[in-house]
Amino acid sequence: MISESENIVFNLSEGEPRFVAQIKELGGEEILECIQCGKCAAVCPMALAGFPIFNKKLIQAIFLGAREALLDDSSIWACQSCNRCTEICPRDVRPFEIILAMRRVAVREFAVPAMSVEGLKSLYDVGHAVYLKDSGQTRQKVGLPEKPPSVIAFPKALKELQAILHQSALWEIGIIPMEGNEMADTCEV
Amino acid sequence: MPEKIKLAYLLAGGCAGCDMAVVDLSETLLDVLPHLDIVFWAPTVADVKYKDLEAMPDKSIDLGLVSGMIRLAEQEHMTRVMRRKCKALVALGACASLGGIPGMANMHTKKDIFDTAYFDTYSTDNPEGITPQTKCLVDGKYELTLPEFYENVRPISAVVEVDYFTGGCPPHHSFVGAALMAVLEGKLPPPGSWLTSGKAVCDVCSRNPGLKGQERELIKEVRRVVDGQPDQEKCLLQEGYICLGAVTQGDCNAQCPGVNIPCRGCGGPIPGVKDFGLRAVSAIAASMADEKLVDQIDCPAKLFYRYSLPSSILGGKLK
Amino acid sequence: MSDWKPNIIVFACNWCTYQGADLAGSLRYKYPSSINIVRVPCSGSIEAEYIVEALHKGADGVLVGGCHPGDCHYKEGNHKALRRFNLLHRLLVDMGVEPERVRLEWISGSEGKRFAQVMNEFDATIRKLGPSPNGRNGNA
Amino acid sequence: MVSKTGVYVCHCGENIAGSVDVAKVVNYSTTLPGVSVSREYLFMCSDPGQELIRKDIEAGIVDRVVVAACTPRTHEPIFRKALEDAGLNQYLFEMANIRDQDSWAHWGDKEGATQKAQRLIASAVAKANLLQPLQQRYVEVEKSTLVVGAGVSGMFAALDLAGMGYKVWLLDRNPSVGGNMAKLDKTFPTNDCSACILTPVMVQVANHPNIELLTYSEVEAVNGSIGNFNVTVRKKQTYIDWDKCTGCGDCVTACLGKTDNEFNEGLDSRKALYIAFPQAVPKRAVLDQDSCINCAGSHIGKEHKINAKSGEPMLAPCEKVCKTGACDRTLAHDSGGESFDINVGTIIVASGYQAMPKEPFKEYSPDSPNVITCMQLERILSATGPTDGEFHRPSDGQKPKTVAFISCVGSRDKNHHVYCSKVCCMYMLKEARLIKEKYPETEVYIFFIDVRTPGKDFEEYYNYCRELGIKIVRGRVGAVDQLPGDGLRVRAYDVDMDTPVTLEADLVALATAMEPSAGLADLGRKLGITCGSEGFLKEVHTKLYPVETSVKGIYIAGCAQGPKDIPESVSQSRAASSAAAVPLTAGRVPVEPFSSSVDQEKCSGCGICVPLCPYSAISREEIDGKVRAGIEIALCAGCGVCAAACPSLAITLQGFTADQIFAQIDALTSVAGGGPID
Amino acid sequence: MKVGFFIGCNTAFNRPDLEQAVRFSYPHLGVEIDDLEGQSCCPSWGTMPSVDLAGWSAVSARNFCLAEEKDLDIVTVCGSCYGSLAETRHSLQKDPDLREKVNGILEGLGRNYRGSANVYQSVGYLYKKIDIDKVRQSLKYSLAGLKVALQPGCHTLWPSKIYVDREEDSFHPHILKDMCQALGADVADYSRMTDCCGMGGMRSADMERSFNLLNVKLKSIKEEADPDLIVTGCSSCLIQIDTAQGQLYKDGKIKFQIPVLHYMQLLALCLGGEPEKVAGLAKTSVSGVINKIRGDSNV
Repeated sequence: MISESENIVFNLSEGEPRFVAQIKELGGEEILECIQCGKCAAVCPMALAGFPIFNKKLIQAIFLGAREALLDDSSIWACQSCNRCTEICPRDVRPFEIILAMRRVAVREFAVPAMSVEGLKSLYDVGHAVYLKDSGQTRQKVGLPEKPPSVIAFPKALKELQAILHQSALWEIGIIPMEGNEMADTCEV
Repeated sequence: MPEKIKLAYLLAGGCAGCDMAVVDLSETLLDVLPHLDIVFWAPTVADVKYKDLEAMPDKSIDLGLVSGMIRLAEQEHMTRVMRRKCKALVALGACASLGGIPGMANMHTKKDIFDTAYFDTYSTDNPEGITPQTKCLVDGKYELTLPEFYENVRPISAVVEVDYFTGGCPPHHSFVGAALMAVLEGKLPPPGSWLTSGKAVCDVCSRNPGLKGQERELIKEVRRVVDGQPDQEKCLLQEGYICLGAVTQGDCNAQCPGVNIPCRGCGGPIPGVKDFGLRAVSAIAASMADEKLVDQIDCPAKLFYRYSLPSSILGGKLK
Repeated sequence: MSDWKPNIIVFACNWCTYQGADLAGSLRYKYPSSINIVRVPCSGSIEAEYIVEALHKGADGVLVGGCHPGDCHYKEGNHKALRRFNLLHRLLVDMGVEPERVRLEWISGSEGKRFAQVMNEFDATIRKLGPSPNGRNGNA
Repeated sequence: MVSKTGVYVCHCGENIAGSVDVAKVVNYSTTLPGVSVSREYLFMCSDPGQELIRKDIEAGIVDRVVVAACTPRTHEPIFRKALEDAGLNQYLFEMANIRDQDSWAHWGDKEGATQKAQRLIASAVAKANLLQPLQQRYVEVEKSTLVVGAGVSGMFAALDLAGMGYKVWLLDRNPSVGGNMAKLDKTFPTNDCSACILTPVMVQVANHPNIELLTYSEVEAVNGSIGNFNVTVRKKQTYIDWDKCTGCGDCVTACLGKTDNEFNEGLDSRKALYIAFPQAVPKRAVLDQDSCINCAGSHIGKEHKINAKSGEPMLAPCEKVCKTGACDRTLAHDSGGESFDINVGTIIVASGYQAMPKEPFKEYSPDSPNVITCMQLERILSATGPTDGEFHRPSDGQKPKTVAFISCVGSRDKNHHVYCSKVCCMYMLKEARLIKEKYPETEVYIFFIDVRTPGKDFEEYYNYCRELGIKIVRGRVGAVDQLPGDGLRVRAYDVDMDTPVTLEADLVALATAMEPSAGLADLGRKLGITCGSEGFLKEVHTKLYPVETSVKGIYIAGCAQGPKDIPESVSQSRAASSAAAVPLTAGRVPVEPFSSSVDQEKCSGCGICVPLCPYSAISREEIDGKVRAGIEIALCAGCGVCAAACPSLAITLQGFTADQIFAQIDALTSVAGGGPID
Repeated sequence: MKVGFFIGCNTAFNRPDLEQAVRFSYPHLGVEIDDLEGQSCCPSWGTMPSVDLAGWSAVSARNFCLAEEKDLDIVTVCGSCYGSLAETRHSLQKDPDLREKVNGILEGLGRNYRGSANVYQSVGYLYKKIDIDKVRQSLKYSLAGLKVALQPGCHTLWPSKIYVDREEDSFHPHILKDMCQALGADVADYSRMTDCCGMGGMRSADMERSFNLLNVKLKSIKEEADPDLIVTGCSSCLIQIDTAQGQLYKDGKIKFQIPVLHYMQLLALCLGGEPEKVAGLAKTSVSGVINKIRGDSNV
């Protein structure tokens, strides 16, 4: 099914029948409009860089219910979100949204690369997905204050952000430790 | 001419304008009076008490006229008594037939009305918050009663079976006379009918473009009388003054349009029409030259139901 | 109230909306069975009385369906319908009728899918509003 | 009089019975007021089904008929005929649509569908109880037809009808007949030369005594109905007297104004004064005012300037060379052309299609001159085209070494047209084949989504193309990049190889969608027929009435109805001509008696109805000194706008009276969850 | 004119010289900068967008609220921030249920998303809101004699319908081109201008594949345009092209390194900004280019 997987033959009868419905619920509403024309794949950076799964193939694999195989592969996290597929899709499938939906499935299954968990954790802890510890020096070097005027410099704002995250699906899923969320302790990644 | 017929007249919840219209018959009254034996006319003209009417045998009166609408329990009671005593009962005028101007109160709840009347107006001084009650004890021993104030205004047909309807606010005296003559001469249509010509105001209106050999056109703008002086010659509706003459019975001889006032519908709907206001909508909206114009008609409910809100299909504002 | 089903009357012009309803059926688009169609030649033939009578007799919602502006089989009947509808709608709102209960839609004979969509939407709206207060289920 | 209404419930096989409890519905029907009998049958429209109705009528059990089945739009006539046959007025009939609007729409909700069927039947019965007999009317049919569009479809339709002896007006907005087919080089699957097979047909229509050509003309307005359509035609201004013009072309040669040549899809230019194309019929010159430069200061409708030296009038070059006097710029020409009315009994719309331009497809670098549409390529390949049939690419006139075709450009595309344009696969193969046969060294690639070749001899054609070495890649092209120089890089994803692919091409041809020709919706509006969601004209029924429209007497043919190839267009045009000939041959056609009438006793003469009638059927009448409305039945189309507006309830629309509708409302609201409510 | 400056993680912590470039050049062109104190991550694609739509939109909406409360629009130099913010804005506009849900979340914070603030990318904002002649006239130095190749960045282009400052033809963008020409640069076309640089999720997931993807693009730039400088419209592209070239060079995959700057940095330089502040953190050698700009007193 997926070139890097061990199973060469995909048994169609093992497909997960509710998979398409789940993807639709998680934001991939237009998936059934896809006719597998391949236009998105022609310009997809993931396809061009040689990742085994990318928009067109992901959609077909979802059609066939290849849930496990998809969860075993981390290509979707290499998507650049460039949205060129969404721009050119003749069926308005918005393939990038399908990738996001698949990521949301993966997050719920904890099938997430460490890098991405770190990003989430960093978002929760400091309010920025990307944060470099020694950035203060860099900033001073170009004549800027140590901290940018963001959540970094305003602890109250960080609390606000965390309050939002507490009300998001991130809390229920518990993929990262969050203040007051017991679930996360038992689900250490 | 038949021999004398017995006549009773009840003013229910109206303003006595209809009574005046009968009195205004003037000379015609002279023709009619000799044939009438007025046994009851309360509370306005004759010194007869309600109990006197109650005491009369059922169906002993040939003709009963009721003007005004039903708002109080007393009015309902007396209307029912009239029905029992009279062989034929006529709803006289817009209030009795359709609910009339007082019927516009159906846009408001009883509570709203009491609040306005007994609390909210500047001139009201009511620190104890007294409102009319059906019973009250004076000095702790005298029990007084007042008729109940109903939630809604109703035409008399809502409480009794009415044999004949007439419109008008008030009915034009000549028309009242003609109606009485018709009764006297026994030239009556089947019960339930309107004792009217059945034709619209336009039929008798000198402004009707058709009478001048002109075609009616779609209405191109909406105007209000306060905005200017209508051209005496031209059809008011055509000029954009929302005249309800086309939808209203014209036993008035088109008096209002004759003095530059658009018809407001007191004559009542053409017989057979289910609902005056809706017919007005069906007819007039379609005649607008474009769909935006209808938005310029102010408060359609109060315009189209000025005289007939209680007898509309919905009966009044849904509360 | 869970077993309550709305009763909705749709006055559909013969040339567009009625055809659209036929098409929705033949393409097997689903919509609730609360929708009852009365066929009329043209939306311009729909009297204000029809709509209010339906509400009065117990319909929980009334929809008028005509051809798209410019597409009327009788040239401009739908414009007449629109004028009548606009004024009636204002009148009904003044009279306390919930504005969502009465709706006008242009649905062409080729819009089977849209017919079903509009009906689904309208049914959902009416369900949200609950039984009509001025009809058979109410107190008037 | 109490009516005796019979209710006949159809199973429609499983179509109704699968979702509606028919037995329950039949039982319920007998409880309705006025119903004398209720029966069910497997197929009520079949002869035995109709026989049930006829027998009941003949036995006197029934004097009103309600059939609960499918839609009256297709089946009402069948049942009316049954009533008529049994001696009952055919308008004492009403249908309850419990299939299209019930069982099909509520499949799986048997309880809901059954209850709804009961409501719909109650509604139909309530109306039926109040029905009155009506008399059918007939109109005489004008024995002529207007064919709109003179492409291959329109021409064949015209020839057929003319051959039957009917007068045909053949109208086209272009100066010449021929349509899109005249632009094609060869035609699949036989590779006939398009001009070779089309030109004789063009000549035939021009010479046929029963056909009158109305080229360079447009339909301005259509009034009336089947049998008597009154069509206002506007002949656009040609500025050349066509009675005098011989089509010699001298003026064209002399003309100095230039603009894009639409016949060559903008690949080259034509003169302001032009003849549409060399084989044009009629071969007449047209002056396109927009690109005329008014040589020698010679403006249309103005006297010539006088040469100060010679004292002679200064003629424009076109006037100088015209030997017949057809070109006279001093005449006052009405720029709007000339309008006139024609009367016809039937109309055929064969207004064709247009190929989408390349501009909307930005991802394919339409700014490059070497990215062209397949229609443009058709002109490049054609011997009458801008390159005289030499295979040159537009940017530099070099012969392309590598050509890439891209399929489904604008088709199967929700941003443009969701439908499949049906002919692109074949025309791409054809163009590829023409290139490959003539220039075998050229590399030709076709990028497809799916190859669709469902036609007679089409698959063989496809196989042959593959044998020629045309390379077929399954995968929609995602981008065309412009390379330095005039080259192009085509980027696709080869679905079968499971890999992205690129191709450096000299020429890229886009198989752009066939779309409704410009102004089709407007034309439809004038005719009163609707366009489907895809923008093409809509037939009454895809399978049974494929050439009929919702307006009786107007038929459609060819690509006005949807994408088609030439064989299919011609077949359909000949079907349309046959359908259009039926009323002409019958000489008279029945029309529904659903018109409005005025009760002048009730009329108050307010005149509200008069301006509302779109057909001017209502007029003022004077009766005993009073004004009253009167309706001219022949003009009334039965829309009911007047009846709905009449303040005095004096106007009634037969067949849809207010009493009948109120009865329906009553029935629909008093039957709730399956039974009458208390 | 005043605008909220959305800095973004990469700019704040990795390339603050770019932040300085904005802080220097915007006021020079009459645009006052508001810091939107307390702004957070946009949030970037790999975080909340990959978890759920409502949470993503709520974080994003909070950032918009900071601007709305001051009646400002937002400007960002980062393509990812621009894309993430614009996408949620689009969703919140067209989906009232989502908006209700998001406002439900924000209610507890005493905030309410109204939808009045727009988001612009830094170059697009100047293009749409500032007269291009004003830019020309404000220059202290020009790029005359410099040949540049452009990297507008995917997120400034697609999906075009969600952006207020979108290109007319997103496959052949011209905003960055026009803006560079306004600085006097000679803009050289190359066929892979709209190709992805390989930054973002791909670089995190597999750096080698990410760099190889960039390599294809770099070769197209070198062979077809051979510019003195690459100009980006996006901070992520800036970081990727700036840092990856060193690695690719070290690995022997390329034989050249082309200086890279974000457009805002170039603009700041042309307006007289101090090179150490506004372009002091470049990995590729930009000193030659800067000397050329500042050396010629050709304005």
